Amino acid sequence: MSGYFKELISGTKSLFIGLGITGKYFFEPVVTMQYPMEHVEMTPRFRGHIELIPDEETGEPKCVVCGMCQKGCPSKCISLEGEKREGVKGKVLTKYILNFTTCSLCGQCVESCKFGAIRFSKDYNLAGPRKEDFIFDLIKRLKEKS
Amino acid sequence: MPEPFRVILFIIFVMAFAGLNAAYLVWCERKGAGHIQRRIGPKEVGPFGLLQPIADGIKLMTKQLFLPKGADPLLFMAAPLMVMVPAIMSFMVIPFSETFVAREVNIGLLMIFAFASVNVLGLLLGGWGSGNKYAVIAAARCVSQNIAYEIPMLVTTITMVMVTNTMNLNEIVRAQAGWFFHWHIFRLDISLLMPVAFLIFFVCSLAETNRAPFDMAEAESELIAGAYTEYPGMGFGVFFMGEYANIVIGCALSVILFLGGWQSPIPFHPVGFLGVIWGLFWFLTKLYALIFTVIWIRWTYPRTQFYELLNLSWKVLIPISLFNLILTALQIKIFPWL
Amino acid sequence: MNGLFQQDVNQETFILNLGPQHPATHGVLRVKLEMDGEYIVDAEPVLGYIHRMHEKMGENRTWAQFLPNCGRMDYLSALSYNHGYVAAVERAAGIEVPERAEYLRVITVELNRISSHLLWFGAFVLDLGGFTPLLYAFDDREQILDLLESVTGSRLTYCYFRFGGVYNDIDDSFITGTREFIKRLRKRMPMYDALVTKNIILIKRLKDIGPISKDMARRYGATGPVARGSGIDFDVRKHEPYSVYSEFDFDIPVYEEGDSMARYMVRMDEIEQSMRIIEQALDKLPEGEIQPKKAVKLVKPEKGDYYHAVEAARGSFGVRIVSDGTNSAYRLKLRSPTYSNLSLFGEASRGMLLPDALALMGSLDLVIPEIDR
Amino acid sequence: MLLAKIKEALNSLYEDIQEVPEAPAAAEAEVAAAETAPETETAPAPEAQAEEGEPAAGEGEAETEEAEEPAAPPGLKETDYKAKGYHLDVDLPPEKVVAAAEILNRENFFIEAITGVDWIDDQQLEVVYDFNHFDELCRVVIRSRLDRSNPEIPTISHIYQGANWHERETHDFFGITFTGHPNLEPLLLPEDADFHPLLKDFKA
Repeated sequence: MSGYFKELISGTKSLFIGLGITGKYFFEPVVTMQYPMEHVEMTPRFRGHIELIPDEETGEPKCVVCGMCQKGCPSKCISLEGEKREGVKGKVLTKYILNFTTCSLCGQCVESCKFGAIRFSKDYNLAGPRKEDFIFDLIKRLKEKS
Repeated sequence: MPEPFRVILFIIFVMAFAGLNAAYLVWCERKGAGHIQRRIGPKEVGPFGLLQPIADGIKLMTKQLFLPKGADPLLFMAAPLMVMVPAIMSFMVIPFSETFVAREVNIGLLMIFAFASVNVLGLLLGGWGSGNKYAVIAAARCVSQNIAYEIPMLVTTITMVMVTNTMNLNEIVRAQAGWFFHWHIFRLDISLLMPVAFLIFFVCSLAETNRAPFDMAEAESELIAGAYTEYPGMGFGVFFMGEYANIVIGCALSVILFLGGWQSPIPFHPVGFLGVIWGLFWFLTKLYALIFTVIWIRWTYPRTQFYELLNLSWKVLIPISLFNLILTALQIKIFPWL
Repeated sequence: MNGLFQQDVNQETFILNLGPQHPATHGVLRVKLEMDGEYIVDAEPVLGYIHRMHEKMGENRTWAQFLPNCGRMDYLSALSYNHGYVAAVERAAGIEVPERAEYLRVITVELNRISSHLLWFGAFVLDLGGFTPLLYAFDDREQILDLLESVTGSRLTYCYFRFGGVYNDIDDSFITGTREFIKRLRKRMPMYDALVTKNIILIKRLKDIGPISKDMARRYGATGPVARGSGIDFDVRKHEPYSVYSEFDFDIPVYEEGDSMARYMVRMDEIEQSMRIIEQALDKLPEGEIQPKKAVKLVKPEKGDYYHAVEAARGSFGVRIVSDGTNSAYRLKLRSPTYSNLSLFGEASRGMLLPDALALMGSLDLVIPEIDR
Repeated sequence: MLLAKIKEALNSLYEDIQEVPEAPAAAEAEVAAAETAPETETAPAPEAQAEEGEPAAGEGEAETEEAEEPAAPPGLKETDYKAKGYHLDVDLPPEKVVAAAEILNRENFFIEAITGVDWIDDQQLEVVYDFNHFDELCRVVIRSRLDRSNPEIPTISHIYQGANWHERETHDFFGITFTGHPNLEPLLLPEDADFHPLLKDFKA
């Protein structure tokens, strides 16, 4: 019988304590961020989709079309082409397509690149209604950026 | 004003009140929940998201009303009304202010309880008529829960009737005139357990209206949406409005029986039109404070388990309310001058 | 009228499909329940709705290419899975890991474990009908995700560990941030305690609900908090210390009751223990390299089979590698803890009421992609 | 301590069936002989050529095993835990797996996993059982080779209920039939799946 009353009183007390906690938080400022109006700064190491790094002087991509990124990619989402041009040492990149629909952002491509030609971008507002929106032409993107 | 005219006016008022109430209680609930959880809640539609309920209403109304395969058409369609209509009917006897009441019925209390029982029937039929297993489970839960909770609620009410000698709601309020310590909840001279009785009544009205933590009938993490699982668009909307109307009724009864109804905390009551506004102000203040508590409770506790709920009713609430009844009777008999 | 009511009148039970879309299954798990009223006569989990055959992928990819897959099984404690796989390959190929890298692994894995337990806590209370603790827990969890993002570059499906080390080194802001976070969480834990753990409704819902006996846990191979809640003192971190866990002083919370409350308490206590490990690791953090001096370029383990288990947030995660000496696995078996933990649900839930069974299911801490793999 | 005990218990299992493991060995030798025989007679057909390597490989393995531990019964090996991750490697004929599981159950081992490996070059499937102990660190691996054309092995799900799902999974992926299993239906694969994706000759 005493256990009954003990439980009754301690139970009721626990309920009021609970109310006290939520009541306190009711008057405290909100902690959420109003996302579309406010933007989050991505950390320097944020791994977005990859992008090409331009050569500082020419603005052309640094890529030498060695194909290591293509080989290292687990989901085969990189396809690139290059051609020999006169007066230029090595190959010149003509096409760099990233199929972002299958990319898992693992970073194997960036790690396998010995020439420092690709990096992670900081883009994250990437929602889109069509699948084709996520086949990125990275050369076009590079030109648009510069 | 001629009587029929007055009643019609009141019906319009009550329906508007019930509808707007439901809409804006949803807003309050969402805002309240938001701030308790340290977020903002609705904010896009209108200033402070104030037009959100209207947007929600439009959305619900434009949704297709369809009948699930295997549902009983009549029961399925009638059920939302059976929740909504009794709730609105109950408003007819609630004294919002001394003279601001549709009908001063002598057995107002009885009437509200009679209508409150219909509400359960609505949920039961809705659950059964949907032909959904989750809904049937919810309906069965709802009925046994309501039966269990009607007993302590009625016993407490009987205590109050015994104290006031009337079932007329306005009379009950008048009996609490004067300072705030004349409200029944503070009348320890009538019964030492008066605050406990209020707590019991409040808990029971939570259970009666299927509000958290007693929302076993809806139990979204167990039964999807309980009895409402199959309801589309406004079918669900009407259920929802009925539920909120019931919360208002439950809280209004608590206010009337224990918190002095439209009485102000100080013995001051202007006459005439100002008196009506004065009474209305105090009634609504108390009412919404109580409704806020209901919302606050919902966003604090986990849901109770079904048998624990029945345990609570049979092992705690009913014995205490019976004890309170006897205690009150003794106190009235032994100290009649109080 | 319909199938439900037209059944044979003599039939006392009915079949209830819990899922694949049900709020309490936290993913696409379906539980076929045979019900007598609200009592469960028999329960049969139906799996495989998001089965992706990671094991076959492991055979078709190189060792390194499988790394991103690890984060996509148990997305809530992805780093433990990273760790399990990487450690197994390191054992097979005999790769030495620099000490600093091991410390970084421990710190990040334990942070990940806390975040996983916090999310479980919120989701579990949500299962029981309390909504608010979920958002409080998320508030804290966000801090962990921010910390981990600053190191690993991603918030959920980490791919941070490499054979022989880790991908990035940490900086001072991470260290101070982690210390601040631990201070903050220590202050928050009493709040959770008062709001949820001591709440009479929660106690009533969890005490003596869904008991799992020691023997039952053994027969089903349950590990992690489920086993520890049944009085089994088993934690891979202590039992067969891998990485640098043997250097830290921490306790394994064990509760004898075996009910849902015990499993709840184990996880809540583990948060504190993980914080202790992180603090010690930050104090002892050695200087040095985070990858072996001779960078691991091509992994080709010797022929044979190898096993390595780690303690993930949900139990013992084991990787069995069968190598044929090439640069991809001949066979890669991933032993996921929840798979075994869930398999006892059928027996444990027999005769229970539906809401109690859901409390039991929540206390098992299911992550469906990990079960289905 | 536990390791020695369980090793002795499992060893006794071998002594019981001393003759049995020899029989398949003899059979294998016969098969090997039969396969090598036509080779010498006629020019090797392309098929035979493909299979040529396997018996040799099998023999080679057997030889190294014997060379390492000539005293130990065939198939029971204590392994280097640091390098392998387990302590005891037990190779058993399929019909002895249940007895081994019973021994392990008596010693309070728990089951970690059951899986298969497709040794397509040997035309064999291997079932691998992982056992572990809660109190003492002792991982036991039991493995059993089955004929690839008719892979059957008795179930242990009546001893370890947890094995039920693991066996179903193995059945899903490899098509290994666990005789006596109460409910050998696809678990992770779709209900109507009639393919076994982890077989090496499976093409999606």
